[in-house]
Amino acid sequence: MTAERSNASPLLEAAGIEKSYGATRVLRGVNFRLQRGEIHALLGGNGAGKSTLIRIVTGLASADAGRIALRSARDEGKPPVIAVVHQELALLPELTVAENIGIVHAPSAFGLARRGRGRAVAAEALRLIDPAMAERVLDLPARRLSLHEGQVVEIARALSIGAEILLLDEPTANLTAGETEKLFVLLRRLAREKAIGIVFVSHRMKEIRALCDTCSILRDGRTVVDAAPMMALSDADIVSHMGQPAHRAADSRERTQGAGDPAKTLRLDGPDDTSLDIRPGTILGLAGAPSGPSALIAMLVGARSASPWRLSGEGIAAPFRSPREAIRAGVGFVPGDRAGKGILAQLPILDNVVAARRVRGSRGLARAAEREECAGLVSALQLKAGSIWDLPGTLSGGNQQKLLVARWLDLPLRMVVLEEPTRGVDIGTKRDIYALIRRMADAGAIVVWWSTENGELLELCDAIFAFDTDGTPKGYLAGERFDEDGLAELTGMAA
Amino acid sequence: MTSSPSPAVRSRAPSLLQSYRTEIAIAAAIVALLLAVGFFVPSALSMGNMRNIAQAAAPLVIMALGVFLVVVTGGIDLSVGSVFSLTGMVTALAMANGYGSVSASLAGLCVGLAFGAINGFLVTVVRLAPFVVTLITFAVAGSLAFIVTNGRSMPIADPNFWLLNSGELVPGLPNHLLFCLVAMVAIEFLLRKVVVGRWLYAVGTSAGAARLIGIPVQRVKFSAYVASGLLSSFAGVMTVSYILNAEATAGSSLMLQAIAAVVIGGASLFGGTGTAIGAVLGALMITCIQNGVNLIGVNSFWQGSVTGIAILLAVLIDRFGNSGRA
Amino acid sequence: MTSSPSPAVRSRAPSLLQSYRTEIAIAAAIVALLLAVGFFVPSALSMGNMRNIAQAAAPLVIMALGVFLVVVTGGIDLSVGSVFSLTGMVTALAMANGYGSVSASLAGLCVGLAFGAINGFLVTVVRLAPFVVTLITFAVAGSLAFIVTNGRSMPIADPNFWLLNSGELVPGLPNHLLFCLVAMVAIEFLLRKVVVGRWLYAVGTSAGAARLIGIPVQRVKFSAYVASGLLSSFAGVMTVSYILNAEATAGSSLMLQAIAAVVIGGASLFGGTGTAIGAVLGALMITCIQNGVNLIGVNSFWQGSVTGIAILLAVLIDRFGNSGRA
Amino acid sequence: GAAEKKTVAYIAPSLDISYWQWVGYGVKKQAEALGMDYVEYTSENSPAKQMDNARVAVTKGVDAIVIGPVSSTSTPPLLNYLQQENIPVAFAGIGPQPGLTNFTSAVTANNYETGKAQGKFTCDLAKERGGKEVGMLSLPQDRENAQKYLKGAEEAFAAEGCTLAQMLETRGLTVNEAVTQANDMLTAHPDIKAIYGMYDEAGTGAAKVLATRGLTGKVGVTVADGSPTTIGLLKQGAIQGIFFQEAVGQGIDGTQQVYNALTGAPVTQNLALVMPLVTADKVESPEAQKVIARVFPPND
Ligand SMILES: Nc1ncnc2c1ncn2[C@@H]1O[C@H](COP(=O)(O)OP(=O)(O)OP(=O)(O)O)[C@@H](O)[C@H]1O
Ligand SMILES: Nc1ncnc2c1ncn2[C@@H]1O[C@H](COP(=O)(O)OP(=O)(O)OP(=O)(O)O)[C@@H](O)[C@H]1O
Ligand SMILES: [Mg+2]
Ligand SMILES: [Mg+2]
Repeated sequence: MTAERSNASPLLEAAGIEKSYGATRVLRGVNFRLQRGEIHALLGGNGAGKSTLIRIVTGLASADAGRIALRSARDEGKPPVIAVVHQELALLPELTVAENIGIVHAPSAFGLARRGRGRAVAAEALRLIDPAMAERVLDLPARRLSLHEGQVVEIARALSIGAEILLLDEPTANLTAGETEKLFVLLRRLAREKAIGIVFVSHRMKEIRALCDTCSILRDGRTVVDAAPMMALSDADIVSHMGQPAHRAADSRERTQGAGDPAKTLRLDGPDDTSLDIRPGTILGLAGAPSGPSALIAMLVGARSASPWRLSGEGIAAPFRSPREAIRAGVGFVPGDRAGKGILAQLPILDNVVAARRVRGSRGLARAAEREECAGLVSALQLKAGSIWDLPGTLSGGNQQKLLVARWLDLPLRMVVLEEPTRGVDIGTKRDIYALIRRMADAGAIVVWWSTENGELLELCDAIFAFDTDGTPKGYLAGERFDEDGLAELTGMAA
Repeated sequence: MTSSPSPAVRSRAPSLLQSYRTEIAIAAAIVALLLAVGFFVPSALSMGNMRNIAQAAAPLVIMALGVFLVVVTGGIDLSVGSVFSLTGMVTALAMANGYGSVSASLAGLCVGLAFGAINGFLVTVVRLAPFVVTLITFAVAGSLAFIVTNGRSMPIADPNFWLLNSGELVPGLPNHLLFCLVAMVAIEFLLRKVVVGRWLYAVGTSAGAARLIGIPVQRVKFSAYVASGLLSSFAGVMTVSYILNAEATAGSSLMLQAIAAVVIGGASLFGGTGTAIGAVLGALMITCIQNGVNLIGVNSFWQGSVTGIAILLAVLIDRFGNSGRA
Repeated sequence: MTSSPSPAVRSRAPSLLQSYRTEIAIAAAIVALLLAVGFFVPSALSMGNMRNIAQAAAPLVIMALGVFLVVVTGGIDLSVGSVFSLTGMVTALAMANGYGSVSASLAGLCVGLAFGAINGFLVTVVRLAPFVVTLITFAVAGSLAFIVTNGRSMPIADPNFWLLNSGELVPGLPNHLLFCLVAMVAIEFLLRKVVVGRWLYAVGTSAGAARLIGIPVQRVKFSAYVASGLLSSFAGVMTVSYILNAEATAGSSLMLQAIAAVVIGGASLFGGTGTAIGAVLGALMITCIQNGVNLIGVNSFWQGSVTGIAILLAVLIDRFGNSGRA
Repeated sequence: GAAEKKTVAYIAPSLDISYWQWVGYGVKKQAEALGMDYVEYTSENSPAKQMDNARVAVTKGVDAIVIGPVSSTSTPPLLNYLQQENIPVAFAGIGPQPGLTNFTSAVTANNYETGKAQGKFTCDLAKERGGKEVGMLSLPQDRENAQKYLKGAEEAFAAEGCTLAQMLETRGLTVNEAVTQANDMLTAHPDIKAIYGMYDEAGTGAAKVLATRGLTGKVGVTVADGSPTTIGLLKQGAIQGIFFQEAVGQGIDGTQQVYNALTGAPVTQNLALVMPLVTADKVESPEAQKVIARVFPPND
């Protein structure tokens, strides 16, 4: 089977691709081949050049050198239809979800926008991944979607085109485990039945193993592994090809109920008489589909004042009316929607990183010392950038994520709220971020950490609070009761 | 895509009332304004005055529609007033040189076509900021309006030319009203039901995302500028056909009014929102305020203040009568 | 922390040449323009003409700085020209009523403070669109400028008032130049080195993200409008001190010029970009073009065209001389 | 030396109004006749811009200035500066601030007297048409000439027993605006029997509206200034009388005065030109044609 595929002419063949942005050489000779019917993992550390390669294949960026050949297997002589899910969402905020999907099916510029049909196509495509969501969001403007819903819509749109090549740049980063599983079933079927070629980018080793047949690895803009069968590579091999430190077992850490000052304990009251006390130093995981955790988080960080949740404790009198009040009270926040709510795109890395420190410290002047401060923070996270004066838009997705985490590092905080802080972060750095999260907790902060990867929560948290897919709180697991199946059952999704 | 037969999609199209909330609020504000003026000057509500308003509003309505098409893409067109003036001059000059009214009008429309294309070219190909580009063409077209006749105003001799504005292709409906209605309906239809129309919104709401999903962003923008140029030219021809006289300064107050109409009509200058009907209502509101101020006989020094306050009240009605957008 | 040594991220500030590429391109365009004019009219390069340019540019520079502060936050201020006129009228009226020049000037500045605060309030608290809000205050302030003196222009009798504009607090440097320099340096410093300045950019680049990192978005916006009002008032006081006469129409052409200066200076009307120096250079460029056109003696009908082409050339120099932004 | 060509600069308050263009034409023609060069500047209704223009003119080395000032009160610092630079100045259209003497000449129209005469004539038209309500389409009332016209007209109306039903001003001075204004005015005051147009476009707009409403001749129209368009309307009977203001003539006379000052010939400091009334029956007369030649440039 494998032999047969490699003999056929590939759907997509890129050879010797080079690309520079100014003085930065991003791709230095990348080779890549995609066969029909295969699911091909494209791997590499943050900033290795994966997204750049995808942009070049789809014609959004032009290569400085190299050759790209596209051959359709269905219709000789015509280029194959390509569908892409880009790493950052490409939704049209003021258009409805139905239109966002329907618009790519537009017949021609002056054809009628057949909304009825667009809507039907959209509904059908969404149902493949999340039938419940389909009904709810179809007529909402895309700006009202959560990041998670937006991601589902993007994937649905890509699938609905009926393309021969699917390029998926970290499509699962915003999905729950359940949705990921559904997507995988779908992708496998597409590859098998329709002989579609799929390129899959992810930093989650488990997913890659579960889905992909073939694997190519980029490292600093070069192909270091070219279309090797997945079987042939161990996890350790992959990590070392990516140029990342070998996987270290997490330092064993006793799960505590928080080591900090008990007088600073915070109390959380929620719907259905839910209530919990959180001691300083606790890492509290929030598990489950986003709707439940997001309402709680919005209250914690002062983004929304109307909420079924209430926070109380020493020094916290009333609900925060704004994020500013929350930050003043010592609550830090890494939002999940990094492009929309996290990054200040037109300000240099420097301002992005020290922004919270300026507010916390009531700084009046942008001092020169901030530069060293910023440089220190970004190197602690292995952030790959030329200079702290670069704009965040020039960073790769994972590096943008690191920038948001850097904002809150080493600040004396009472609580830090993290929405998927490792989203899109490469395998090596993920462990660094875990260590940093622990460091924050050890310094006496309460860490509230929402993640759709139950595995990482189980590994690091002192306690986990689970929500089901409807967003209702389902229960609290203290350290001793941790187990994957229990959590999966509570959240209503496979781990 | 899948084998399972798809169950019928429940079509929950929003009711007109929901889709056009802002527009309804503005319309209500206009009616309130008319009634308030009518309270002081009963003739404000006469048929004759409605005709006055329609006649005065027509060119602004047409121009606002053009500006709206550009604003929806996230651009701006400051050149419309100058293009309006230059078109009038060119049309009148052509007639003075013996051309018939049809070819003269076409020559006038070429002004809009040319300036629209220049605007579009500089914005999409040379990639200059729309504000700067259309400021430049505003200055150039405005200056050409003086140059073509050396500053003289041009009377129009063709005795039938007024028919373009005031004749009745549809009996009972003067042409200027007909043109406004047709332009409004056509553009609203284009924007809602035709693919390019949706593309205009797509480009304005996020040019980056639009590009990623394969919309020809630059071509869409270019078309918007051309349409805006053509519509202001059309307004120019329509106006000289009414006035039968072309002046180089004819459009000088119209640029700000047209943009204001679009913004009052609910569009954001950041692009991606608004409706053609809103722009039309915005233009109507501006005209009605001016009409009301004149009828009541507000001292001219106070007119600016009264107009300002009236616009403020209107947008407050929209803002608070319209909790959905709050 | 990890075994692989991470490549250091540079923290050295970029050189001035890099940070101010656009500004340098505009400055180059201005110099080119001056030399071109000087080629035809040698006196264009005389000290006397430099003084003319400085005197003519001063109010526009101050206003452009104010407008820039608003534009950086993603807003717009159309009211500056009217505030400028009204300030002059109020100041002159106060003096005519026997107030000293200091208290009269302060009364003038209160106009800017009040209108800036109204703009800021309507934008940040009532949440109306900046374009609509400042269009309203543009109309209201413009109308008040007529109302306060019933349309009469006001001569100023105080024989020493001119010192505010043309005296020399720093010997050898006329005050209008001093004020421009101080305002430019202070605002550029504010924007680069003061946290509030960085917040102005942050609010303009993404109000949502700015809010989440604890930036008081609405207060920052409010301050920008107040600053803009104050600066246009200051320009108004400075101008009447030069002309010793206040006119209700004095600022009517300044609004578009101030916004144009900001945009030519490299700022985007979508907010988040640009520099104070750029805005100042934009204002200088506009003034130099007008000066050049007058010196060469371009026929007044052609002035718009020549000005437009000159601006186009200038932005093209910026656009193509500056490949980094391409 | 004496052979060196002199330059005269014309500073207009704004050049988008034909009146000020025609003054410029007069300056230019007379400059040519006198062997002088001509340059023109516009002040965009801003006294600061006007001052800048004066300074640019000095930089450029002009020898004399003819100016239509933005306002009378804007003139003192300007005159001080030009006196210091020793440059003769003539005013056209609008005079300097009363009380000043440091200028060469002021060639103006007597707006107050014209207002009075036009007011009386307009009122007579109304009475002939069986009413006593008159309407007025005015220049912006922040202009001094507009205020003087209005004062004269109001006195005439009072004396002749007419009432000014409404006065409306336009900012842009375009026919289009005047049409809207005239429409609104007639809607609010249908009993108006005569309209006082303070400038050409006002009269043109009023005539247009009356034609549309079938009221041509039934409502009288008078206009000040005079232009080819209004003369045409006068001949058609759409306008009943024009009070000509000699725009070109003011330019010619102003230029002559500064030339006299440069050459040491005698000058007249105050030249207040009358604005003669011309009616349809007299428009072809030689006297009228002579006046018209000093109003606007020939159509060449
Ligand atoms: N417009 C740009 N200007 C300058 N540098 C850029 C630009 N776009 C990308 N880069 C650089 O190119 C490199 C590769 O980026 P790319 O987004 O392809 O990485 P990636 O492999 O997708 O990483 P990630 O896993 O974090 O998404 C990064 O170092 C990035 O900083
Ligand atoms: N703005 C809207 N949002 C959501 N639904 C809409 C909207 N406009 C129309 N619809 C609904 O979409 C359905 C079809 O609309 P439309 O007539 O525009 O499509 P169509 O061109 O007929 O497509 P087709 O013929 O392929 O079904 C209708 O049921 C209509 O109510
Ligand atoms: Mg990437
Ligand atoms: Mg249909």
